[in-house]
This record gives sequence, C-alpha cells and structure tokens, in this order.
Amino acid sequence: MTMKTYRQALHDTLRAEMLRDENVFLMGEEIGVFEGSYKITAGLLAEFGEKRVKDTPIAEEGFTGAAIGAAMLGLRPVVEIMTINFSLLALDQIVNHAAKIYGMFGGQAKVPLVIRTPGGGGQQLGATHSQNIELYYAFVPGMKVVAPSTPADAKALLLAAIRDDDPVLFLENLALYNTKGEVPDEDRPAEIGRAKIAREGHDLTLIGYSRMAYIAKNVAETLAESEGLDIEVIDLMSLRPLDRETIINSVKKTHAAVVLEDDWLTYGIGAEIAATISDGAFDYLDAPVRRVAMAEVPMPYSKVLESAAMPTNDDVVSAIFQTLEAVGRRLKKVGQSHD
Amino acid sequence: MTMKTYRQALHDTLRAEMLRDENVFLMGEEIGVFEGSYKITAGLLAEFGEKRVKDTPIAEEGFTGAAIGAAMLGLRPVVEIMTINFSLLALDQIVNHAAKIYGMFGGQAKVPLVIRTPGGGGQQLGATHSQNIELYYAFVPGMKVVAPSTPADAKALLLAAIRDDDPVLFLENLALYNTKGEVPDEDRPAEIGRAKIAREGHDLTLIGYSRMAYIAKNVAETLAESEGLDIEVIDLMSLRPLDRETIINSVKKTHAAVVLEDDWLTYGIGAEIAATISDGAFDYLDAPVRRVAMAEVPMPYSKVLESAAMPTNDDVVSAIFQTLEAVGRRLKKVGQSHD
Amino acid sequence: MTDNALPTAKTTTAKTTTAKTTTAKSTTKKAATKRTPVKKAATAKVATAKVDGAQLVKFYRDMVLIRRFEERAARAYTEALIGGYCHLNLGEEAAVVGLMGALRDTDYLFTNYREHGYAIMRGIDPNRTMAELYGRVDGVSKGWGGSMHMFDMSHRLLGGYGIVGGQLPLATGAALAIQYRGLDEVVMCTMGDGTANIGAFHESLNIAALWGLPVVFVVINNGLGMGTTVAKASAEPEIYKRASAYAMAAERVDGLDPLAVLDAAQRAVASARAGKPFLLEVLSERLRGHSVVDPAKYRSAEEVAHLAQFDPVPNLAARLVKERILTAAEVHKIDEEQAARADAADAFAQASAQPDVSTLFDYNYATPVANDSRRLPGEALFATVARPTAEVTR
Amino acid sequence: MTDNALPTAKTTTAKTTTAKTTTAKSTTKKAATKRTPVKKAATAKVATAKVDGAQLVKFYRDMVLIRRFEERAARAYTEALIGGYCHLNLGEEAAVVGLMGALRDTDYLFTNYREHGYAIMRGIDPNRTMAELYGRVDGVSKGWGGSMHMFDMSHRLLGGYGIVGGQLPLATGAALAIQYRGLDEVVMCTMGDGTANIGAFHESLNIAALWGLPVVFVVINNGLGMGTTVAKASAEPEIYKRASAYAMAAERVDGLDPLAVLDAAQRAVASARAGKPFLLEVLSERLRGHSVVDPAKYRSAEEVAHLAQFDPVPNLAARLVKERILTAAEVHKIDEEQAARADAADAFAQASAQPDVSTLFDYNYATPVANDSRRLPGEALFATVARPTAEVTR
Ligand SMILES: Cc1ncc(C[n+]2csc(CCOP(=O)(O)OP(=O)(O)O)c2C)c(N)n1
Ligand SMILES: Cc1ncc(C[n+]2csc(CCOP(=O)(O)OP(=O)(O)O)c2C)c(N)n1
Ligand SMILES: [Mg+2]
Ligand SMILES: [Mg+2]
Repeated sequence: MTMKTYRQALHDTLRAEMLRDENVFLMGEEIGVFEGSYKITAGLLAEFGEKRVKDTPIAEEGFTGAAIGAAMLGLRPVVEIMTINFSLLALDQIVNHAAKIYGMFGGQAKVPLVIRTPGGGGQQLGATHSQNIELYYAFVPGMKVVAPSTPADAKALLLAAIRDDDPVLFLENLALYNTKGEVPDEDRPAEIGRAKIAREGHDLTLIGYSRMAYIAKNVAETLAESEGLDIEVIDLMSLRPLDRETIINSVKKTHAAVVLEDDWLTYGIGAEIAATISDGAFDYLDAPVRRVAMAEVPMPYSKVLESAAMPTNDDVVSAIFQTLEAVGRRLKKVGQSHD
Repeated sequence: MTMKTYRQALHDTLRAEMLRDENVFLMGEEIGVFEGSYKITAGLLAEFGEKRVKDTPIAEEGFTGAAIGAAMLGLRPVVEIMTINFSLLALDQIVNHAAKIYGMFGGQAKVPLVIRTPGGGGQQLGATHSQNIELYYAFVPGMKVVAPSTPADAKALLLAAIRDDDPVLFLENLALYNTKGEVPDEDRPAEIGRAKIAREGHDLTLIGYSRMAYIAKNVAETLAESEGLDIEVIDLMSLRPLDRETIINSVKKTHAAVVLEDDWLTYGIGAEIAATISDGAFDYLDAPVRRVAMAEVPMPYSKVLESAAMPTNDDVVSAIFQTLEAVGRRLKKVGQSHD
Repeated sequence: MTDNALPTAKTTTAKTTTAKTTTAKSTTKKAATKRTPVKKAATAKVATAKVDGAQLVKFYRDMVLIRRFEERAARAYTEALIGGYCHLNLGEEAAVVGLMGALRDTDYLFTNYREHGYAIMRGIDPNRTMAELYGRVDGVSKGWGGSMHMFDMSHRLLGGYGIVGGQLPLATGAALAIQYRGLDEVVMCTMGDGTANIGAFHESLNIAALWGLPVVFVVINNGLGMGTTVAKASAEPEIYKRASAYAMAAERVDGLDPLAVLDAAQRAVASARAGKPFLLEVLSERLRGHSVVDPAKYRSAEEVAHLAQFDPVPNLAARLVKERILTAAEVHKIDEEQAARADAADAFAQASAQPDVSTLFDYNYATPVANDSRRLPGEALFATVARPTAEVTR
Repeated sequence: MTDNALPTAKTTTAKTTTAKTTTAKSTTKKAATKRTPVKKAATAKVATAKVDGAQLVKFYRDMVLIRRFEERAARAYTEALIGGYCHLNLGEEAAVVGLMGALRDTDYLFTNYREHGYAIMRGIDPNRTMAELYGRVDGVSKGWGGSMHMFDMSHRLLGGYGIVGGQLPLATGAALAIQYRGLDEVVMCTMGDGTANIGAFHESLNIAALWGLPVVFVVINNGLGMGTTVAKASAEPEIYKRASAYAMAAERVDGLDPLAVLDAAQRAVASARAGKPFLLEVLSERLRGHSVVDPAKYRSAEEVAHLAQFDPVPNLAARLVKERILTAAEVHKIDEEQAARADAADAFAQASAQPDVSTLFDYNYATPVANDSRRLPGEALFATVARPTAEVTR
C-alpha cells in the first residue's frame, strides 16, 4: 500500500500499463508537451516518446474516432478527452461507432478502447464546462462506464478498463484529483459491473458515485459521530453495467435510501437508481427514495450562484434527516446541530 | 376538424406558420428538392422558394449551429434533422449552445429554434439508425422537448414550438407518420409542459409518449373490450418540462402504473417516470411500477431479432396483467386469451 | 470466380511507381470536368502504355457480377424479402472494380452504406453478401448489419457504415495502427461526394496528413447526395482540390473507365504506402435513385434519358467487342454466367436460417461482465416477490 | 474613452474597396512567414499610402487599455478574486484593435474565450467587463458568463464561447439572418489557430461560401493552442490557405502591426459585405501562458527571451516617439491614464453586488412554461405528505 493522490494513482497506472503492454498508447489534446490539462500524463511523453503519447489536434471527433479504428486493429488506445463537456463533439463516434461495432457486425471486431475524461462542476467554469453528462454513455448498450471515487479504485478500475475488450468510459472528477488514499501496490483489476459497500450500516442506504460517493462517505462518518447514525454507503463504481443486486440487498436491510448525484435531477443517473430501488425493494421501503442532485440550470459562473446550484454535504444531511423522519424513526440526537 | 395523417398535420402546420410569420423558415438535408426524407416538407420549396426552404450540405453540426445563430438574431428557424440518430453530430451545438445561450449570457439572447426529428426503430435500419435518444435532450436544462402521438397533437405542439422563444426538440416517429386522426382547423397551440389524460380509467395508469402513447391507447381500448379493464392512459406530450403532477394525481387514483418507452430501459425516460411515481405517490402505490422498454442491445438488422428487441402490445398487456396480479386485484376474465 | 480472380489483380498493384503523383495544387491531370448532373462521357486517358485485354475481361466479369447482384437485390427488396435501406452501386461498377483492384489482400477497406459491390470485390462470397441482405445467419455480418453494415475481418472489409462520414475517423485510426506497428499495409476509405462537407472529413484528413498515415481517401463523386447536387452542397465542387487544405496529394479520375480508376488508385495506394496519404476523386454516375425506394423525381426526364450513355457496363461490353477482345457471344456468356451467380446467391440467402431470438444478447460485450442487462422488452426487472402480508392492500 | 472613440474608426471602414482582395490560391500578399514559435518581427507593409498619426495614437491608447486591463485581471485572478479560467489578450492587442476598427457599430462579433480586449473594443464599458470577471450583477453577462462568456446585444458582441469552434456555426447563422433580411451588416468571427482543425471550421466555411454569407472568419494565429504548435496541429500551417477548399477569398497579415491588421480587416469586411465571405489569418504572439494559471514550461527559455521583441505595445510606443507623433512624456501619460482606467474598472467590479441566490432560476426559459423545474439541490421533489396511517411501519 502506498499513500497517493487520485491523480498520481491514475498516472502510475497508465505508466505501468504502458510498460506492461506495448499495444497500450495514449492519445488526446495536450497530454504530451503540455503534460495534460490536469497533469495526469506528466512525464509520459518524455519516457515513452511520441509514438506512445500522441498529442492530437483539437478534433475530438477525429481523434476519438481514430482511437476506435486503431482499437479495431488490436491496439489498446487510452484516450483523454479534456473534460466530459467536450466529449459531446465525439459522441457520434462513441455512441454510433465504438458502442455499435461489436454487435452491429455480429461480433467480428472488438473495440478495446478506454476514454478517460473528468466531469465535475464547482470550478466556476460556467454553463458549458461544468456538466456531468456520464448519463449519455451509461444509457448506451455496448458501452461500459466506470467512475472511481478513491485513488485505490482509480487504479483498480483503470487496470480493468485497459484490459477489457470493450469501449470503456472512465469517468474522473476535477474535485477528486487531489484527494488522497492508500493504493495497493499489486496489480488487481476491479470487476466492472460491481458496486461496492463502502461503509456498512443499518439505518439508511446512501448511494453515490464519483465525487458524490466521496461526499456520501464523509457525511456518513460525520453523522455516525454526531448523531450516532449507522448509514450504509454504496459506491456504484460502475454505471453500466449497473449492479442492481447490491443496491437492492442493502435497501432490503435498511428500508430507506437517499441517492446522490452531481448531474441534473430530472432524467439523471439517480432516476434509474431510485426507480430500481422502488421496484426491487418495493415491499421493504419505508419512505420514498430521496434524490439530491444539481439544480436544473445552465451552471452560472458566479460563485454564489454556482454554490447554490451544486449539492453540498448539508443538502445530503437534510435529505437523510427528512427521510428518516418520514419513516418515523427517531434520531438519537434529533434537533442537535451538526457540522 | 379534418381527418389527416400525422405527416399531413406536420406539413400543413409548417406551411401555415410560414404563411403567418415570414421569420419562420426551414433548414435541413433534403427538405427542398428531395421534398424531405419522409416527405413532411413536400411542395414547400416550390411554394416558398430557396430563401424559406434551405437545403443544406450534410453537416448537422454546421447547419444546426447556423440555425441557432440565426435564431439569436430573431429569425425562427425550423430545422429538420433527418433522424434523431444523426443529431448526435449536432449535439454540441444543441446542448452546449442552443440550450445554454439564454442563461449563460444572463438572459440577453433568446433562441427561438425548433428541431424536428423522427425517432423510432422497427424499420430494419440497424444499430445506428434505430435509436431513441430523446433522453439526450430531455435531460438538459434550457431545452424543451415535446413528443406528439396524434395528428392533432402534432399540430398543436408544433404551433407551440414554433411560437416559443426557447429551443424546442420536436420528436416525431417513423411509425406514426402514416397514422390518421381528426385535426382541429383552428390555430390552438398546446401548452408545453403539460401531459394529457388520453383515456380516463381507474384500474391502472399506463404512461407513454410518441409511439408508445399510441400503443398505450390501443392496448387500453383492447383490454377494455376483452377484459373489461378500465385503464387510464397518460400521454406525456412534453418530456421537458415533465408534468409530474398529472402523473401523480392519476396514480393516486389508480394505485398502479406501467410505463412504456421505446428507448433502452436502464437510464431511459421511463426511469424518471417510475422514480417520480414511486416518490410522489409512495403511499398510494400498490405494486412496483413496471417499465416496458427496448431490449438493451445495439439494434440488430434481422427482422426476427429486431422484433424481439422492440416492445409490442403483448409485452404491454403482460406487464399490465402482472402488475394487477401483484396488487392482488382479480381480473374480470383472467386466464382468457386476448389478441 | 471473384474469390480467386481478385488476388492476382491486387498483387500487381504495388509495382506502380509514385512518380506520377502530384499534389492538388499543381495537379489537374484530368480536365476538371464540371459535374453538372449529366456530363459528356469522359474518354479514358489511361497513363499506362498499352491496354491489357485480360485485365479488361476480368473487369467486365466483375462489373457484370456487381450489376446482376444489385439488380437481384433490388428485386428482392421490392418483394419485401430485404428490409431497411438498400443503396446500390449501379453505375459505379467501374469505380468499384478499379479501386478494389489496387488493393492487396492485406490492405483494409472502410466504406459506407453503398457497399455491396465492394464486399464482393474484396473477395467475399456473393452468397454471404446476399444472405446479409436477407438478415440471415450466413450473412457476412450474421444478419446483424444488413445492407449498410457489411463486415468481414478475414477479407479486411472493415465496414459498411450508415452514418455519413463515420468511417473516416475509423479508417484514419486503422492507418495509425498500421503505422504504429510498422507494417506495409494501406487503408482505403471510400465516401460519397456529399460526405466531403461533414466535419469528420476535415478532422480526419488533417490528422492523416499531419501524421503521415497510410490511408487513401476516395470520394466517389456520383454528382448527387440523395437529391442534392455537388454544386448545391460543396463550395468547391472539384472535391479533390480540398486536399490542398492539408497539403495532401490528390487527383481526379474518370470513374466510368475501370482502367483509369485502377491506374489512379494504384498511384494513390502507392503514395499512402509510402506514408503520404492521398485524396482520390472518382467521377461516377448514380443510374438510379439514392436507394431502391427513391423514384428520383428530382431528376429531369432529359437527364435520365442521357444517363444510359454513361452506363459503364454496356460501354465496356461494346469496347471489348469493338477492340476484338471478346466476341458478342462471349460477352453474352459472361452476362448469363453472372446472372446465374446472382440467382444462386439469392437462392443461398433464401435458404439460410433466420437468427434465433436466443442469440439476441450474444454480442452485448466482447469481455463478459457482471450484471449485464439481458432482458426482453416484456420481462420484469425483478422477479415478482410474493408480498409478505396483505397489510397494504386497499 | 473607448466608448466614444470607436465609432469613428468603425464607420470609416466601409469606404475601402475590395479591389485588393485576392483568393487564397493566388494570394501570398505577405510572405507566408513560417510560424515556428519565435519568428522575426514582420515589418508592417501597409497598403494604404500614408500613416495616419491620429489613428496610431488612438490604437496606442486602446492597446494600452487592453494591456492594463489584462494585467489587472491577471492580478485579481492570482488573488482569487476572479474564478474559472482566465485567458488574456496579452500580445494580441494590435490584432484586437485593428480588427475591431474595421467593424461598424451595426456589425456583429462572435469570438472565443479569449475576449476581454474584444469586449472593450466593441465599446463595452471596461467596468462591466471587469465586473463580469468578478461574477457580479453589473457584469456584462450579469455574472452568469465569466471570463469566457461575455455578451452584449447592444454592442453586438454575441459572445464569448468556451467550446473551441462553437462560435463558428453560430456566426454563420447570424450572417444568414442578415442575408435573409437583406441588411448591410457583417459578422466577424474570430478563433485561434488550433481551432482551424475542428470539424465546425470546415462545415461553417463551406456553408458560408456556398451561400455567400456576409461573414469574415478570422484566425488569430498566435502560434500555439495551449502547448501545441501550429506545425503539430495543422497539416497546412499556413492556415489562410485552407480557404481554397471553399473557393473563399483569404489573406494573411502581420498581427503585430495594428495598421496592417486594420487594412486587411477592412478588405475582408468589405468583401463579406459584398456577399463574399473571407478568411483572414492574423499572425500574432501569445506573450504568456494559455491562461493565467499556465506557467508555459513547454516554451524554451530562449523562446521566452525572444518574445519581448514582438510585444506590440512597447513597439508601437517606440514607433510613435521615433516618428515624432508623440513625445515620450505623452506616451507615458497615456500609460498612466489607462492604468488608472483599469484600476477604476477593478474598483467598480469589487464594489458591484453578488447575484442573489433567489435569481438562480431567472434564466431557465425565455418563454415561461408549465412545470419548469426550479429546485435547489436539497429540496425534495414532492412535499412530504404525512403518512395516512402507521400500517407499514416496521
Ligand atoms: C450524419 C448523417 N447525416 C445524414 C444521413 C442521411 N444520408 C444517408 S446517405 C446521404 C447522402 C450521401 O451522399 P453522398 O456522400 O454523395 O453518397 P452517395 O449516397 O451519393 O453514395 C444522406 C444525407 C446519414 N446517414 N448520416
Ligand atoms: C471542443 C473543445 N476542445 C478542447 C477545449 C480546451 N481548449 C481550450 S482553449 C484550447 C486551445 C485553443 O487554441 P487556439 O485555437 O489556438 O486559441 P488560443 O487559445 O491560442 O487563443 C483548448 C484545447 C475546448 N475548450 N473545447
Ligand atoms: Mg453522391
Ligand atoms: Mg492559438
């Protein structure tokens, strides 16, 4: 185990995979000379050269499509799209090509492609640069979509994604890059399609992914200390496939759930989670599934407005309290302030 | 009232609006000389000339973006994107520009744009030409998304869309173009953001939009005759905004719901509807909300496989029966065959 | 006959020198025939010294095979035995055989939805090509792709794509993989004239030129994108000239003459093999509607009447007879043989089995994965759990 | 001073004739200076006969205003008073004033995220420009846009766009609206060199040329897109030549000389006004990093050392003094005045109010609509309904 940032875990895993398999190479805007907009690829051009670390023109459709074509011939490109917002420009290549090629041609060509891209708001980047649109990929058969929330998971899921023979959208998050955690030194890929119980508990199931899984764990710890609440936290890890079983089993035990997401509420990722719970744990659920999500506006630049539009720890806490209240369970120290 | 096809209703409304307001003009691939891939714009080039009916190069991003720019200056373009599948190529212009411009610039510029585009599978067009991805628009703040299922609604919603000052995605459906119905002769725009009770009933709420609203009505009528079932049908009409109130009020009355959609189940439009019902009618719901949707595969070309992947009347009927069974309500003629 | 005849033609390709290759800037080898919908029959100006009779006969056999195959497909479509869209190569046969003749077996082809002829000329059995149109298990894409999406890794046909321009980035990437591995292979990527106006064209040609990738982009300029003429779609109607925006070599050739096409394609392929991507514009004709269902009412009666004179198949037949390479009887025999071949393909397709519904989820993923969704539309997400008590029953 | 000084310069524009306009094919008016990162200072070769001293002084005032404004913004950003990204026009001031000088008040500008200078030169109050950087209610976009998204309908600045290339289709559409209405207005659309490689460039230039729209596309070639040189991004590094792919007129100009830029821009604008869209490439320099946070480590020390000699602001000051248009003291006075102007803008911005959270949903829709979602992240979808009985409590 080594203590690392999420950024470092990504960097080290990319490097290790490039050393392990010479079919693995990197493509994207500003990943080489500039060392990456968020410096994930720092030093890799110097180490591996231009063949393995390809700076591209600003042409998301063109270079993402080129990566798909290279993958069809057996290479294992890892593309960086600078932020998920720009991936809209490559969406036709990803949805209509990468995700279709295996099925549409009757299983004749695999597309072992990874697209790494960060989501996340909160940096005052305004309406076009603050979106969380992983939904666009999670919705699509043929895609796999993973979203780590810790440095260890970043490593495990990136290993899995690179070694997988299908197109994988690997969702990072601007707000997580500097977060730290223990990362196993061994080479242990995660299993794509499995959620994780990040914290065991009995009072309520709190579900999130990426930054909101991080927040979920924080909130659960805080409420354990301040309120003696025993909250179970599920980190989805994989948005497609979605691990419904783990979610349902948890709610069957806790009888209540709150879903956290950094995207817009209506039609967001959380809608499926809430619908899944309401269906699969119908007889076990003691209160409606609450969703905490981004306000449904084009994200304003103003810090004041941006902060108001994004879900915070307090929003999560109040949703938890209201849910527990709705199920009629008394909090041990209800009414006391928390921070 | 005049009996018309859905296609004719669209054509006549476009023509009437062009006559009414000279700022209204049409843009798209093959809408002029070719008279439209699905002939919605037949005759309009001859009548209005090249200024008002603009055939474009194959450049979805370029011409959709141009329509947005023209709308910013006060024109009212009605763009046809040949099928919703191709709209992926214009998605950045729609999501990052059309939907953002009003808010991102603090309300200084309106974008009175309509994008007409048909969805729909079932024509053996294969994986890239059979998708229902209205979700990509319904998810986005700043967009309005409407989806008529009858010729009369096609007229009313198209009138509303053209006269609205925001970008509207107007969803048509290949399978509906030849369907017929009475269309009012008057000029009565629908109210965007309202669902419609297409059929009143007490036994169960059946919810759909576009082709699946059409199927919902058919199934409800059939089951009324064959089984004496009294099913309420909600035609969503507007996917964004979503009329949660109408849905919830219905389910509070019927205590059971089945949601129909032509897109993929996981993260599809139906997820939000199911989550909404499970939340807003929590105490009134007697069984889990069932969703009937497309199988989650890249749509195969083969007729046999395509038919298996698409929801049919029979699928809807069995979901209704299973739901009623789950709530413990006896069907009047359970066990009898239906067709 | 296609299967074994092709390799010979293909392997001759590599010998052509690149000396004649010129950039778009200075090249106007062929007079830049203005592509008004109907144009004068361009006479072949083949640079190679002397016409090879055997080659011409082979081209004729192949062109007739495509012609008969397409006619057979059109009939089956009209009889509703084939579904979806069905775009034919009618009128483009000379372009198809000339282009495919310039490729080695180890080269790759990416093309669009108008690709039946290409599939056959790559060496794919017409039976399997037709079976794909019927959506059967013996289809080249196992019935999953249909007319627009033929694919065969073993013959290095890497699709058949229905999204206009979608194949360009993919082809560029395949060329990148070849370069990455240091192989001596080339990618050919064909498209229509209307496709030269979409963003992917620009991004792909720029990347290919920037990185020196072994790829030939071919524009089959048949004068129309559905009902839109080149002049109405492209601000520079001489499409090969667009290569200059990428400092890329380019040429325009008469696509009604298979030898001229072969010759130009060989230069283009040799250039790409040497790390200089190439843009080749092939002037062709679309004899019928955009797809089988299109009556093409937007073409004037006069225009349609003139079309016949540009039909490369009878034109080549006439030439073979005139130049005494074949007798009329021999030509006739070829026509009949190939008609029989197309009928056989149709019979094969009809006899092939429909895919079984149980195979619907077979191609969800190449790497199996936990919690994959494999559910038919009517199936519930969760098995109905018996309600424990009647407590909530109203 | 900007507000009232500009209109004069702008309205002179229309008189320029289009005679000197030449197409990319034949034009190489300026020697096509190879854009290796550091280039020789290109000397201005202004076609207009005689230098107008008053014009130069005005340019100097404006360039210094932009310079001081940007420096002030950089400081505020470093002090974390400004958020998001902050891209500056440092080094591009001559290009900005020359280009904006060619527009009439009734013309439109679409630009990218590097647009503070453009906003001010369009006549927008520097106070409101700075207030936008601070995200305040008096900001030109009311605090909703920030550095990348300045917009002012009254000054016909139609954004400020953060998506590379996003402004091109929009600008093309605005030009379409002008043509539709038969107006005598022009749209200018600026972009960076890196932007010339994205699909929207191709689609937009083709549509503009095809339909003869009144739009000038301007590439500010500052040699870099973030850390990527033009040579590493564009297969044809002389970007103006790409116009030939659309049979569009084009020119390249030295962007360090405001008079040269004005002159070329006037020709370009006049061409567009006559229905011939134009591609103008302006060779410029980026004196600092891509945005304020970028230390630009990828530029060699040598390169950075050379940069100063290409700084258009001191160069123009030196010229004014050398040509005795101004004394050193007068130059100094302008510098101080404009520094004070920038400070005043900053003070104004700091004093402006923050938007109120209650306004968060004010711009959801232009046409109000039923069931609009106006919900803060913590709010429930449905008011909690008291459970009618305790029957389901466990
Ligand atoms: C992105 C996209 N836009 C539109 C279409 C519809 N479409 C199919 S073929 C076609 C015309 C293409 O013309 P061209 O490139 O000249 O090829 P041709 O059909 O003449 O061979 C169009 C518009 C599509 N398939 N994909
Ligand atoms: C579609 C898209 N891709 C990538 C980016 C990230 N990005 C912002 S500016 C920039 C470089 C642009 O370079 P250039 O066009 O030369 O303009 P300059 O910044 O030099 O003015 C990049 C890659 C973006 N904003 N949008
Ligand atoms: Mg064509
Ligand atoms: Mg630049």
